[in-house]
Amino acid sequence: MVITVLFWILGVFALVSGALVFRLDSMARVTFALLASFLFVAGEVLLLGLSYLGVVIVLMMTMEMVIMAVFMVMYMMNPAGLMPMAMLHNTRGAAAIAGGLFVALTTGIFLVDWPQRAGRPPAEPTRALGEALMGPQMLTMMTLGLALFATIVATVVLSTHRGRYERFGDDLCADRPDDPIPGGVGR
Amino acid sequence: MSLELFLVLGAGLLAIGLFGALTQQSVVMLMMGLELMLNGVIVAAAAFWHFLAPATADGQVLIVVVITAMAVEMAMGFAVVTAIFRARDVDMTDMAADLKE
Amino acid sequence: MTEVPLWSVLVLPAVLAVITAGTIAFDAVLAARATGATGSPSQTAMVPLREVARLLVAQRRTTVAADGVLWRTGVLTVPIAALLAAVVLPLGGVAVADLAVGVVWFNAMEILTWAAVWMAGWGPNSAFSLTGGYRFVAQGLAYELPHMFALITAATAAGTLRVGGIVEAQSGLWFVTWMPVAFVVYLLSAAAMAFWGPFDAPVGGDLAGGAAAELSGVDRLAFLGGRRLLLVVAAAMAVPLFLGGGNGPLLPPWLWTLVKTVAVLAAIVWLARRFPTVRMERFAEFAWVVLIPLTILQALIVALVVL
Amino acid sequence: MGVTGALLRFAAGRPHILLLEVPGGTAERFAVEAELRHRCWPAAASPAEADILVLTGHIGAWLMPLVGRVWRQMPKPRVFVHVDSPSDVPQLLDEGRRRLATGGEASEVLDGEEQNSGESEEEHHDDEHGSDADRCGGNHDDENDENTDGGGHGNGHGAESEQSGGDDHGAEDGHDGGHDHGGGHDHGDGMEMPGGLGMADRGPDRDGLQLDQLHVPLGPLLPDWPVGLVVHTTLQGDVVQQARVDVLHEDGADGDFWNEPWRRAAAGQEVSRGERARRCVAAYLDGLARLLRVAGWLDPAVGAGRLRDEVLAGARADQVTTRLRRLVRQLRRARTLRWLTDGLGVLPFDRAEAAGIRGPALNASRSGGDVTARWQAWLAEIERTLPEVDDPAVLPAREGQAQGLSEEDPASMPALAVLPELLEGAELAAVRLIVASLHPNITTLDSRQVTGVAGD
Repeated sequence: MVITVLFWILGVFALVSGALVFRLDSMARVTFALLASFLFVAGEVLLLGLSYLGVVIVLMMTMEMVIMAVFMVMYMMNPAGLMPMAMLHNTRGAAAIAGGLFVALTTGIFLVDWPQRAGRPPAEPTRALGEALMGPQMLTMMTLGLALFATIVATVVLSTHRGRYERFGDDLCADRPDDPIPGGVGR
Repeated sequence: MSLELFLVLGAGLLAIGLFGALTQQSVVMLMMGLELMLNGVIVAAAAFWHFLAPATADGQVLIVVVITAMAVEMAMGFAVVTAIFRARDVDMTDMAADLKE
Repeated sequence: MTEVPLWSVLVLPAVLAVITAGTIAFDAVLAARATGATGSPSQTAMVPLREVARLLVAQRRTTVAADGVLWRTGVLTVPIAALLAAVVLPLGGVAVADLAVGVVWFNAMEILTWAAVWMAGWGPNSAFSLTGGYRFVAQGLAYELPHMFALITAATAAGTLRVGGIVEAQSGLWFVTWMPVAFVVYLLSAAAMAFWGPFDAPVGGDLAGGAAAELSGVDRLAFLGGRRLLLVVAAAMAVPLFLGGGNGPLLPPWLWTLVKTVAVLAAIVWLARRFPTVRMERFAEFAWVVLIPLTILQALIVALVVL
Repeated sequence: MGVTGALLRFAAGRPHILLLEVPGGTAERFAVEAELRHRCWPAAASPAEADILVLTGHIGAWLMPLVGRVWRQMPKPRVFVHVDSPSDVPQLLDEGRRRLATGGEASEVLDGEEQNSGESEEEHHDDEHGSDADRCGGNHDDENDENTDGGGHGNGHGAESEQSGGDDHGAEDGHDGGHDHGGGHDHGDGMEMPGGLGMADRGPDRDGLQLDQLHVPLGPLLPDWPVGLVVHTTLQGDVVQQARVDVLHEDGADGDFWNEPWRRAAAGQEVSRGERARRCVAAYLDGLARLLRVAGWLDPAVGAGRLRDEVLAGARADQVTTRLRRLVRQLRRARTLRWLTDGLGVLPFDRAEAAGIRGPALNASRSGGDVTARWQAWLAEIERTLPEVDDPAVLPAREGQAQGLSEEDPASMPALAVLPELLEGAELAAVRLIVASLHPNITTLDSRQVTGVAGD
């Protein structure tokens, strides 16, 4: 009973704050509306008995959205939403597509004859997850992790305009890097 | 509380995210739409795990992959936006399209 | 682990409030010692109460074009996050909620303050305040990874994410003895997450109070009180993670936990006054170039020992 | 009311003091600082934190509105105390506490000012951006007006700052046009924003991105900031892209505290060498105390302030030497402080010489020229001068004239000339440290000597 009530509250809030992401003017509020949506979904995940993943969603998404807020304020027009403005295109078509998708999915959800529940949740779902990730698929996961990490590093490198030649001189011989703001170690 | 309800919630988040991703002009807002769509995927994956196959960890693994994908997507997205912004001083998809030239 | 008695829900905030007041009073004693003034003990004990009274009667300010929603949300989130993080703290074997993923829970709640401080800095629409908020984000990015590795080290050694389980794993040897790097890094990050000195740049005097520059009245009470609460919770968490929780001779476990918590807190508060404010432009590089490799190495050694 | 009254009385036992010094208030500031130390009353960093606003120095017609703004940013209950003479301090503070305990002031001179400038007493206008826009709207080239604008925010609160990080990329058009110095206002020329706020311009940042700029003035009513200095900064994030220095100079201010012995000697009075040495040691200790407070290291800052007061009060050398040497040793050994101030605000030797900088700051530019070198040069100077404080020999009158201010603080005037170039590219925290390390002693300056001087 309590769980059902919680499901409805969290679900409605998740949808509302998700919709607010595209309704609010202030970019700061937009970012934190998205964060709120993630936090409510994390609540739903916790309801489903996945404590580790629920908490990790809270952790990851808070960090991610705070960093996102920085970029939103840096790059976006009208970060504080003081100047009402619309930056949309193709609203009608998008609404039709998104609405259509939702109707189709919902119809599908209620028409499909879902199979019966197979098995019971393990006593420690977190351990089961760890064993799944680091058990038989360990090499796959490690390769995937490294590949994703390399992707992040590569894109970040591509987007900076200062490389080691700017920092250490053309012959890379400078003792200390020439940075606009020197760091604390001198590398 | 049933599988169908969770899936409808996931579908709702997915649809809102899709709407945002399609309408927003700004690259950063487009990323927000994508994140919201992935948010829906998380709900669906958790529901599938709980209601259909709790004995295996496949649903959980999917969520982990989705969270990682979000982090990577964000890092790449911001890097790309920074590069575009530096090069052309725009942050809008419409304007970025001109870059094709 | 013992069943959770209902009284612990009420006792936890009370105990935390008393320790927090003690922290403020202790800090006031240290400040008075530096000035050479001889404040009477009763006056010093009054300091936290006077501060609370002062902020309760003061008017709440607002500023032009402030983002009230985010501002108040940020301000309130600080104490709430601190309290939520505290629910996994075991007091002599009893925690309000000894979650199976206690360590991750603690970490996640503490990260909520990133958002909270940024919002509190953004809200009032003031340059100094916003700079304070950004400083905390930079600080978070610097301290968080070494901090996570320190947590992971303790969890790896115990083979569980449950805080109670980590305490049980230390019934013999305290973790601090064979993972000193992780312990020191944890103490650093405890001060950093509560933006306590020397990591107090986000509310630094050079920014006229930074993220707290525009706060007055009840808002200031919630924000700065929450910050001190966070410091207490972070220091208290060092006890089950590295100092053996309630393990110790003679005294009952709950008393041991309290004694150790107070000792860790006193050390942090005392050390904070021994150093000038550390700026993130310097510390971030140190954290990433020195602390992260060190903590990874520590985690690796611990993992090898456990295997 | 009973409960509130009791709470007010209880809370007034430890009020937070916002101590601001304007030209002519140095001796009074020391008296207040000593009294605060004695009573263990904490200093407030911002008006929002303060219960009592203590102002030392001469407030003229020009400063009054700025003080009024700080006053209106303070939450009620609030009390304003103006200190005229060092001996009144304990009595004035007691009086201030008593008024605070009974609910503070509803209004006084400062609130009256409020009505004159047409600002409502509404909480929502505490920062008065709206009225700024009205007042400064049309006349951008009016120095005086602009400075008024700057100073008011200069205490760093509310500030024009608005929506830092930035307003709007869309606003680039129609901006930037009419300003002759790349700074000035952010009040848009045509576009009105809600709350009367202007929008940010944009400019390239150090990473080659076009980002928003804000114009934030620092000073003159900012704690731990050189008296009377106003630095108009153009900020991107917390990085200063441009800085312009102004000096607050108001008619009627008394002669400066620091060069008093020289002035008296020049006027033919008998002044001992020891008295001169005391002023020197005290000046460097005061500079150290300010630098340490800005650096967030309060305990040694308090120690330096105590020693400064004792030296000025006439303590014999042997009474303070031990503690002074201990402080100097503690700072010399402070590796963290060195780590934090190394490489900030580097002033190369030839530049320092060309600008006419002398004394410790010039010596410092021989050994690195950064903030660290400058505070270490102060330490050396303190150690060198300390033995002279008991020298009873009479200072010759012509030395007073010849050396005047220069002996006591040679860096002050040329320091203003080099300040903008040192500040550009620095972050706010570094800006505060650089300014504190240059210790510009502005009140002694003749207003004609500085370019871009504003005021009357």
